[in-house]
Amino acid sequence: MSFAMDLVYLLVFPGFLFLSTAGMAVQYVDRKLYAKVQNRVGPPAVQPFADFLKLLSKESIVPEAAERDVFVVAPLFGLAGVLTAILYVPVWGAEAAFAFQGDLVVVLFLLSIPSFALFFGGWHSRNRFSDVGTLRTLTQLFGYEVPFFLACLAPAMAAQSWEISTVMTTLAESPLALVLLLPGFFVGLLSLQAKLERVPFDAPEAESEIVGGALVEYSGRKLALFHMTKDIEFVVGAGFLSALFLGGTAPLYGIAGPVGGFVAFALKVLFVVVLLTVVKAAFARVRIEQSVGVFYKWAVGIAIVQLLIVIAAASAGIGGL
Amino acid sequence: MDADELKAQIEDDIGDLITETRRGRPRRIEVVLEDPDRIVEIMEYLTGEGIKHLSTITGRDDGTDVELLYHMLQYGEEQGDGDLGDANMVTVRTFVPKGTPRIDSITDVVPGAALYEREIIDILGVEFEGHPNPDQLLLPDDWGEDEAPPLLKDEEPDEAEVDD
Amino acid sequence: MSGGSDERIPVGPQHPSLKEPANFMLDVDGEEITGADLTLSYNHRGMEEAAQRKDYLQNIYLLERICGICSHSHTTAYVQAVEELMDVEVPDRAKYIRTLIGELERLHSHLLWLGVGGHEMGFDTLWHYAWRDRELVLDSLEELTGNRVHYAINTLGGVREDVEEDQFPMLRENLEEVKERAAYYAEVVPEEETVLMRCEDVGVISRETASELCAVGPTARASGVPTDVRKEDPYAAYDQLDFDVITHTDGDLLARVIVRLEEIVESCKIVEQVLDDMPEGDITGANRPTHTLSNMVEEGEAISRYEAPRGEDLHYVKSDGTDTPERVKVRAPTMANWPTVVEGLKGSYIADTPMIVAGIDPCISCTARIGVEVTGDAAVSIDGGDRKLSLDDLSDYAKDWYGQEVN
Amino acid sequence: MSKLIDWARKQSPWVLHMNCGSCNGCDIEIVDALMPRYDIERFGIKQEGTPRHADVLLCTGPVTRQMAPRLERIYEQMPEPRFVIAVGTCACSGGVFHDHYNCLGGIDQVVPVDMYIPGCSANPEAIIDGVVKLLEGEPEEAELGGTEPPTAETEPAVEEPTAGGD
Repeated sequence: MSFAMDLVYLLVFPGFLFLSTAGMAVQYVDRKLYAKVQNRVGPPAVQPFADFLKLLSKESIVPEAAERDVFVVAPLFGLAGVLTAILYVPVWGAEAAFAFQGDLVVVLFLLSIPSFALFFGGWHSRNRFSDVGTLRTLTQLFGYEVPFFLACLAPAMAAQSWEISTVMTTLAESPLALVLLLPGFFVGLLSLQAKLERVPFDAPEAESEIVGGALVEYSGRKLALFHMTKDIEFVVGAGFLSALFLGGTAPLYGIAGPVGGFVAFALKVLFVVVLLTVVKAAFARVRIEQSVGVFYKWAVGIAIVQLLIVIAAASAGIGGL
Repeated sequence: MDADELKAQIEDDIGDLITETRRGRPRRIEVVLEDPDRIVEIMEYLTGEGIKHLSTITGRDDGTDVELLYHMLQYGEEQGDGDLGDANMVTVRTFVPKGTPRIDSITDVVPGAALYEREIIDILGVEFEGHPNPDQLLLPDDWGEDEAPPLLKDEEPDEAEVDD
Repeated sequence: MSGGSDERIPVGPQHPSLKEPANFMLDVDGEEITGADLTLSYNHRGMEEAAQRKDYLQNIYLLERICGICSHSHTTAYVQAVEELMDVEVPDRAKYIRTLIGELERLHSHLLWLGVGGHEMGFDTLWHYAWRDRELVLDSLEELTGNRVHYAINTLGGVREDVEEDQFPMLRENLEEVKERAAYYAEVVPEEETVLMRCEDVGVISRETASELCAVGPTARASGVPTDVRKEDPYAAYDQLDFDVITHTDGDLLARVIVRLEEIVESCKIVEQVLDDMPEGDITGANRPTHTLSNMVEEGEAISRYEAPRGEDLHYVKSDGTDTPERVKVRAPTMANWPTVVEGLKGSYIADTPMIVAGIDPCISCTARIGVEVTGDAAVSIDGGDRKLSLDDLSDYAKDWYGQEVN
Repeated sequence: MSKLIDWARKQSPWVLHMNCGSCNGCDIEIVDALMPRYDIERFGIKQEGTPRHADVLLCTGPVTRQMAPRLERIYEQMPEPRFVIAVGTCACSGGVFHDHYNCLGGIDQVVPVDMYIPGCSANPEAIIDGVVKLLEGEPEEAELGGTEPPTAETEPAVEEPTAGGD
């Protein structure tokens, strides 16, 4: 019986089916809001689905110079990583689909797999543009990974647990703790924006500079998979941050059960998406060494300060820690 | 310093170098340089007088030799900021025999001339002595050596149909 | 120009950030660019050679197609040169109409550049905003001349279409909107943090270098060289208008942004003055049927200068008395500004190359139009797989290079 | 199923713009179509940087000799099904540059063209009309001269996209 439930978790609810539709919805919200900020009309709601379907029907070319097997496997590799990550994030109730002590670190690792998939795919497509794109992806990865881990360490320390579900429930009880964790949330947002390679940190696929970055040689089905991975990564990343820093499904799952929990989760993910889209519209692209500079100078500093705040709060016993 | 004073000053300073000076429209002075090899000399004189801005070099093949026109401008800042009223244009005209189309490059006196000279190299085949990097600027890569430099007249435009 | 470095990197021509094909060769020593060179043959259509086969009237149509952004500049400069050889008196009203269209063209060109500059920096919102306001200027131009791009308003001896009084309210309204938007940009853009990161003291050109390399237009004015043909050698109606020449001193990319923004406001003032005191009178001085105008050109030569949006645009026309010119030489402003790009690239980051190139607002269609006579069909050679990197491919190269340096 | 695929292809045509020696009048009008006033993204049209991602190749300019080989290479890199649209009179027939030595005179001298959009700088409405008509499946009208010029009564294609609107 529980095997069937696990299969449902994996394939239907928080898994593939739900995530792909959520990914397309998030892409629609992102592009529509971005267009509205630039007072354009923006794409119809059906657009992400049409793009995905069209790409599936296109001829997908494997350049003969490219390493055939890695080139083909890379997109699947990325998608798999992201899909499993959602299972540890509580989507409806207090408990995630699978929860164990230390699943926070597992999700952090799973969330960086798509960047590696992009790297392998781009590096093996033997194209000059994608070579540079992939190396920049890695350069930026080293930039934002350290502050991201530090920022996620703070709530874990505050709740003295490595399990996302318990971190979420304990922090949800004391709003003061969530306020204390705001700097960490800011660093988390910054790192998510860089992980998804969106403006102002989209040097790796700067359209006007290196054409398409790592995805230059991809087309057809494989390109569709990459785009879907990125959309799903956006949903999972936003869910993960809201679970740690905004109390995830906290307030409503008690009152209205699983449906309420899911509504709270969806609202918070939407809030994170809107926040990141406004950031995307408001800034220019910074150079690759500047973006790494921003992370090492600013983000790491704020994350360390955040850790100090948590330690001070814990020792002083305020904020229910 | 209006155009007449400038014309008078040029005549008595470098009278030996030039054959005649003409005054067309207001602020236009034309100077004909008789010996092309002294182009650098006249350029040094002109830049000394504050006529530093080279607008462009016009090349034309008039059958026997290639006529080069250096359009120089008296720059505004010599007359102080804002007062730009009388920037005079001095055009230096000189002729280079088509047999040996060779003239000194003025890039060390007027660095801005580099691209204009390369343009003339491409289209008229004139060789500029001492040009820092005279490679092809405007012609397509596959422009064969055998194809004549562009605007030279001796090459009759054969099949390119000339419309009415 | 090529420095002593070991590496020569070709960049372009199929480069997305430059809407037009230009090819740069960068000499790279690690992160620093030590030398740069360019070839422009990709956009070379053989204008001048063709101009010698068409009569004076047809040439107006041809020279207008040199560049899609500053088409009015080229036709006005060309027509003014030919009018010098025709001893025809251009009536005041025609001069005012030419000035009006010229300044509207400067407005839409500067707004276009502001947008493209934003796009280069990845600041797409600025791109959309600037181009949305530019539509207002294009509406005004379409109202006056019937076309958004090539206006075809000039003819030998005057203009082809008159403007009516009842068009002015719409023009003034659009102008008010553009002026207000320009003031908003002038206040916001130079303060925005990421814009500063990408523009402040990047591609700096000192005043001496600018005047030494004969730079023109906003590029020269941003480095402190007060050159503006409208003041130095007034043509059309500029001697009866008052406006000031905007200069700046830093000579970096930010200065070029600020100079162009203030010039937008200045152009709005000029257009208002033109609308206020537009004189009455007919619109062409040559009272002869248009097709006979080409034969009125006497033998001789003439040079005319015009302040195009990107700088001084020079036309030289030599006529031999027949109805077709013997030589037409066009030197577009971008050709004069290429050396400053090369100078600006030296010693700057590789990743800044697209911005520095966009800094002079290059119009590649203007620069590459030299005439060539083909006698045989040369073999078409496709350039092979040499190391053609895109502009920002190089910063990765720099990373490896630094790697070796450190350990 | 194929009806759904057709709908998807019509709904999201990704466009690559290539300048083959044009005076950049048409190029700017193409970019104008992206801007707030016309905003072709509402038809699902997105501008792409690489030929691999693109379905429709928008070419402008009379193909100078130097650009011809590159145009061919870019065309070959595009995955099937691909379309080529010649934007502006120069791209259709070489326009004012037709007799120039260095211009091959029109995109169809180098690659097969599916839709011609005339106009000396074709304005954004004509470009949108051309792209949408091509995707509505009327390529058979695309002999030289293309569809009839966008006269006043053929109002620019703003009608609701086929499947449920936004």
